[in-house]
Amino acid sequence: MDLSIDDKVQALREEMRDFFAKNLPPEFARKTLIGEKLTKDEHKQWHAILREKGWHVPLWPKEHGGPGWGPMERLIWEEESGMAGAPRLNHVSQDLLGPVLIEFGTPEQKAELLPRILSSEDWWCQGFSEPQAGSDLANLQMRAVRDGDDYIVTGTKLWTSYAHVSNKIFCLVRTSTDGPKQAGISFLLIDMEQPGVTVSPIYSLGGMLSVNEVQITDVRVPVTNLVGREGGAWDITKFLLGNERLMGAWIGVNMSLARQVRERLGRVGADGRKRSENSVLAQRVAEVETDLLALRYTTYRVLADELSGKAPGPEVSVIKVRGGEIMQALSELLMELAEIEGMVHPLSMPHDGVPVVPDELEHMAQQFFDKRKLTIYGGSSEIQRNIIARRLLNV
Amino acid sequence: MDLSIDDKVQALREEMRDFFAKNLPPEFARKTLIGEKLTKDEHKQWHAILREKGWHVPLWPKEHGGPGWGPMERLIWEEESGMAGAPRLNHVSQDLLGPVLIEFGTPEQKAELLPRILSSEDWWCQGFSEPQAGSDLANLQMRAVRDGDDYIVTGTKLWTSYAHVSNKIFCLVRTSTDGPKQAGISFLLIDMEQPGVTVSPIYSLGGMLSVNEVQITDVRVPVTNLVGREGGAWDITKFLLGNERLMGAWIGVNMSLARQVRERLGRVGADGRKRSENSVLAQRVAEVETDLLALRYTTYRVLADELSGKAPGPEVSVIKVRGGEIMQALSELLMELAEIEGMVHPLSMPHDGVPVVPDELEHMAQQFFDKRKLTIYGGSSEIQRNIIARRLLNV
Amino acid sequence: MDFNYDDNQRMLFDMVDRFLTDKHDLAKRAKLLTDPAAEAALWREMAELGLMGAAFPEEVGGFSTSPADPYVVMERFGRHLVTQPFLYTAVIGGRLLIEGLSGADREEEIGMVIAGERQLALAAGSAHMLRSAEDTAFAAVPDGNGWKISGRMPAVLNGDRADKLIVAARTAGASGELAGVTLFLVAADAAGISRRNFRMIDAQGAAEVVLDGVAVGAESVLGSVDGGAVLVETALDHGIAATCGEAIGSMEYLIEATAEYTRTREQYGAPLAKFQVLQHRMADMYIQTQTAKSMALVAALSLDGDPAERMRMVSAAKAQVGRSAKYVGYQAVQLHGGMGVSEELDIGHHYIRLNFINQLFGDGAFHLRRFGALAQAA
Amino acid sequence: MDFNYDDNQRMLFDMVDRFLTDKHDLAKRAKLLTDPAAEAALWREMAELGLMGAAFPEEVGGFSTSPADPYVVMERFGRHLVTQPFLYTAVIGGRLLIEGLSGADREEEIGMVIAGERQLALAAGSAHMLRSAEDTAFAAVPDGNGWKISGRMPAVLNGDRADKLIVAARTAGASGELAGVTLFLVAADAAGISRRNFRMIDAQGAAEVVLDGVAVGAESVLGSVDGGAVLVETALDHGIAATCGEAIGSMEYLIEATAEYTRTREQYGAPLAKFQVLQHRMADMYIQTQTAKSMALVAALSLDGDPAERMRMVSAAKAQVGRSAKYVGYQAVQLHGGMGVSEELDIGHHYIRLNFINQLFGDGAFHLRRFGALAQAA
Repeated sequence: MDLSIDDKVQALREEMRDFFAKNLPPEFARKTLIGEKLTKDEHKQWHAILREKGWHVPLWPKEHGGPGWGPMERLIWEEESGMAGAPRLNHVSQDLLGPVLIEFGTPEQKAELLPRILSSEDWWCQGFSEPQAGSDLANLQMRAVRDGDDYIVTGTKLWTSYAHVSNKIFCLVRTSTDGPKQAGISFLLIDMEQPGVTVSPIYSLGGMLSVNEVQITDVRVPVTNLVGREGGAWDITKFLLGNERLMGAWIGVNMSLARQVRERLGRVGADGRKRSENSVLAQRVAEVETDLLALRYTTYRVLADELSGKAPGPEVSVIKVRGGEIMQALSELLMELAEIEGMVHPLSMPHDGVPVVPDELEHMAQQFFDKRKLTIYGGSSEIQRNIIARRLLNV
Repeated sequence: MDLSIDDKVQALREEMRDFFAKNLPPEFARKTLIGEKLTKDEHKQWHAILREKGWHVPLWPKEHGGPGWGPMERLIWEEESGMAGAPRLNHVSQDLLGPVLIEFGTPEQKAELLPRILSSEDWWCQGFSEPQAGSDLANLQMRAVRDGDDYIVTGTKLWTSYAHVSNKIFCLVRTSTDGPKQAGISFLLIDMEQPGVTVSPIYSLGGMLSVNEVQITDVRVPVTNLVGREGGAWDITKFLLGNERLMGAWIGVNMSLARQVRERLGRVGADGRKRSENSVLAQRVAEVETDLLALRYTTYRVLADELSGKAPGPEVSVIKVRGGEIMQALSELLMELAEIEGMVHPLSMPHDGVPVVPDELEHMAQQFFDKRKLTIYGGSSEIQRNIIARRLLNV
Repeated sequence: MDFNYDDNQRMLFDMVDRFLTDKHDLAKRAKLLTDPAAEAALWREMAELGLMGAAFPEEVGGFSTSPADPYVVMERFGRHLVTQPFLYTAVIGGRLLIEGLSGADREEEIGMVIAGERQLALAAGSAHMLRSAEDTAFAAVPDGNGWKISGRMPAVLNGDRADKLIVAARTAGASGELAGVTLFLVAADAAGISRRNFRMIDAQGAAEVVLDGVAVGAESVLGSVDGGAVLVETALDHGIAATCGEAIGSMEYLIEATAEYTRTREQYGAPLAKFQVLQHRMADMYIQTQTAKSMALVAALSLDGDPAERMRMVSAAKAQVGRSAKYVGYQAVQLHGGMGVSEELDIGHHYIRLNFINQLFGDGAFHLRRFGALAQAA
Repeated sequence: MDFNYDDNQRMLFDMVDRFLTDKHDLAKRAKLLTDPAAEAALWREMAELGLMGAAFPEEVGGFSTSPADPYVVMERFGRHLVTQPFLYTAVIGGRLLIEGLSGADREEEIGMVIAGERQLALAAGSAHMLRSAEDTAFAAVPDGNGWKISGRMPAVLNGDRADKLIVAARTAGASGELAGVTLFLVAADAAGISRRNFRMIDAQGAAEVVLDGVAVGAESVLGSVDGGAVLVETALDHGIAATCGEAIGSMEYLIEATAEYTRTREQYGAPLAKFQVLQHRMADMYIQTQTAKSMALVAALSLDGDPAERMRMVSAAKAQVGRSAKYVGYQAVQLHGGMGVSEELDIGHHYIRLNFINQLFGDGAFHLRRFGALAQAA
């Protein structure tokens, strides 16, 4: 047993810290840390800065323009970029679709689409969930009917993040209703900038626009837009989800929130006393901090096991469940520590001079309520517990 | 809406307080409050004192020797006797079997058996659970096969409280295997002082003897010992359980524990400071106290509804679940407040002069661990939640 | 002992419920939030209905016969997700008028509230959630026969709509002391007052309120000079009991809505209601709600009794209700899945309001501390 | 980074596991509790196996190569529900000998422990659960070249079997101060010491220890005069890390046993394991255990690092493990139903020990306070 981190990895960590300190525009970090959204333009600026360094597609191998990092380096990146408040870039394109195309794409797809992600020209969103298929993808309804060299696609995707800023969407579609339900599902790339594709925003609690409904009606999609074979979406989906298995811990973001919580605990509260002297509050903070430490080391432990060749167990579900719960607890503490100033509605605030409440507090409540989704989406906490139990019980 | 208590009931409460103050031997109260068991002789002494007052069978109507109390008076009795530390007398005979015999017994059964309970000559125990039938009574195995004017009874009862101090047992037995499983179950009275009946103690956590296994092998029981009709146990059981529906709150005992907790919180702890200055601990205590207040008023609310003729809802399950949880929390607090002195094993303590730890602390840990059963027996917390959900969902 | 609404309360309940069923739903609520005129109209309608009178006993012109009557109103407000400031204007503001004024002044001021022609807001405290007045951000100094008040509060609840502010200002002693706080009834548009309006996360209105040497006369004092903090304590306890009612109404609605949703929504080939984990979650929502409800009713019924007992019961209720509200809201959202976190459904709005209520008037930790201190002293 | 046992630890693990599988079960454990001779014999066997050496590095005669080695031993002890005082004698006592002695003394004393011929007990603190030495109940006054020690502790863990006591006595300063506590290594049968033996609720032995002017020489001081409390702090951290291992072993066993029980026990016509509520309960037991285990391993691996970091990690682990242990134990009993609360099954005994561990060496509140203070200072 050994807690030390490889020298090379440690050096990379230092390099990242140094890079963020020198190159991350403070305004971008500020916005990211308090939960304000960056504009698409700002995202593109940051993309360009990262591209210069070669860190714009952190999950990609070198031959396709990525840094060629292993799992440990990626985890360090997750920690450091989260801690620094680096905006999470066009995540669906870079972390989800990119690796899928590299693994399953045709030479033509790779040649055409990867550069467009690298250049930030394409912004992809992911069309998985549907009104009648939330956690249970087997119930998928979006149809893709073969017609010559095209599919004709009709259906509705729900809870689609980033659809309002994306120009393309990859969808799970039903290409067959025969045989086992999963076998009829295919993975299809669809251009959103065409008639028949409608995006309607869904506002989440606190008025944040982060998800959408995407309606697709009689849209022709060339068969060449199929990734993998027809009916082969299941394996691709597993691969795609596997790629962010350890990301459910939200380690870096959680560490940055915890730092803010600890810092605010040290300040003077409404009753004129240092908040850290309130031992009930101090205990709650310490409890979440220790939870986060445990989560962080669980992530390292799973990763170390993985690197040493052990088959992954249900620990990934542990990480997903705890990562969401801890982020909810931290954002609640931040909101509570801000007392009444943390409870304002950011969309209603006057901006006519001196702000009513300090900038960094304006989004506290919105952030807290927005994070409510963490234990619901991407496989709810209930689903994760089913998975764990199935492994424990072999039922 | 009205919080006030009827003058007559309030007067009875005062009378009870006064009676306990004057007549309850302090040694009995001390033992009861710290969880030490009274001897059978001591129980009989207390029975005699209560009999003189006419309060020895609090649930019975006047014509059978009881005080003829209504539900509100009984609840007050529960509170006051619990608060005073009055030993709970031969509960199974008086509160469970007595009312059953009064409602369902033959004239002969009443004439023979009720006086023997009133005189404390008979101590009954209740044979419901079996090794393969815990929460699920339909799976009952104890057979009673008709042979002339007798049944021949064979089977095993488990978790039988008081069996080691009882001379009689009433059992649910299977008299038929035809038809629906519940229909073949009968309610039978069995003398334990005969060959074929074996009682084996089961020690619960912390070394307390409170339950037993009762094996019955080829024991002849006269058919006249049947209560109600053959196969009619289901209704009797429902009646019997209904009689203590509100007792699952353990209101009086919980109030007495809460008083002890609050009192100990005011003392000086191992670190030389008043424990109440430890705000984390103080908050835990206040939280259980408010939980208990809410439980108490929920009990009153259910009772008031009942008295006004409303059909009982799943609130009774709420009371059972919370009553057990609160008693566990209170006994844990008592144990923790006693620090290391609360963690000794009472059966191992030397009694050769000055006690190693103060008397009232010796049983703290044993009491805490013994109370672990509260959320398991008499319909586990899981069963209670099933019941609540069924009512909410009509599933 | 009786926990059923009496005849008056039953009538009040039916009246409010009928009105809200008729005039209020999620879509209308959303419209109100962007339309001050519609909000004002609805308020007048409610006043015409006689609603405000539920917060005032007959001797001051209302029709309340029990201190629990506002609980009944707010319980329905909670169920229907109403954002109208009955709480701030009639319950808390009204209580301060009842206790702080007398004679013709009282009659007039209360009359305005009952007529729906006056909105009130309590500007007490500093950055906390309207917990007490001891650390108020305002200070008043004598000025001739009157006073001059200065100070700033970042968020005065209902400060945006208030015609009059009840300002708690320190007139003696040090911050944190109960004595030395005086209440002033001040016109919201008085010279020297500036306000900037916004909404809290629960959609209810608020304003930053700045007083810069606002001159008020001696007649504007509510209650006695230096004796205002105790009045605030009483008024907030009335507010808390009513808000507990609101939370109970909201929680009972969430349980029904969640039961209904899980009965109809299918996943993996079965209605969600068939999954035992979700069944038990709903059972726990019910357990939490029922026990909190008992405590909330007791708090409402203790309002006109012994003050120490009132405070003890109100704090016990607030802590319980807050904890239960957070749990029930969280699970209602969780069981609704994606729909629960969308603004399109009312579920999420209830969740937000319940979390807001948990913080409002002091959170669980604050009230358990108050309860514990009273218990330890007893 | 590597969280797998290294080769040495793997051998140690196998050795302990084989021995215990062979020599220990619930029935044998019950017998040991009433048979001191059998207990002593088992202890000697364990020493002959070389077990004690796991707590001592090579340079003092042991074979430990990592500070986490005692964790490995205790993890197996936890799984097999062993009550033998490896923790008090070898881990805590041993650490105090390592740090508090030098030269031939150290060699001899440690040699006795490794040989299984010495049992140790730490008599520090007062009524708390061996949390620290600052408020020790003993005081020592200079007496010629030596000291005279007096005081009483109601329960010294392993005090019943100890041949030597390590007594923490105040020699300067006031109760609660870190400085001014001195450690003395005293023969348990020295004149002026009286003991009364009993067992704690977890079945492990203890004794009331009374010292009445016990005279000891200057050579009996461990470490420096007035500098003992810091040594105790270090030794207890080693003890905590090892105990966290014990808890993890116990919890992992409970999860396996509960899974097995629910797979076989039928109720309402189906194995308990088919009920989703129980499935999720087990999933939560697993979540709690896995996260606590990560923290426990980190604590064990931090023992020989920077003291502030060691304390931070040990406190984080203790708080986590205690909370998880209570949850896992509670649910294991609950899912075993009546059998869970019977002394006949090992489940309940694990539950008792896990609750004891939660209190031992300071409970979660104590360690979160220590963790928080270090975090706030950093």
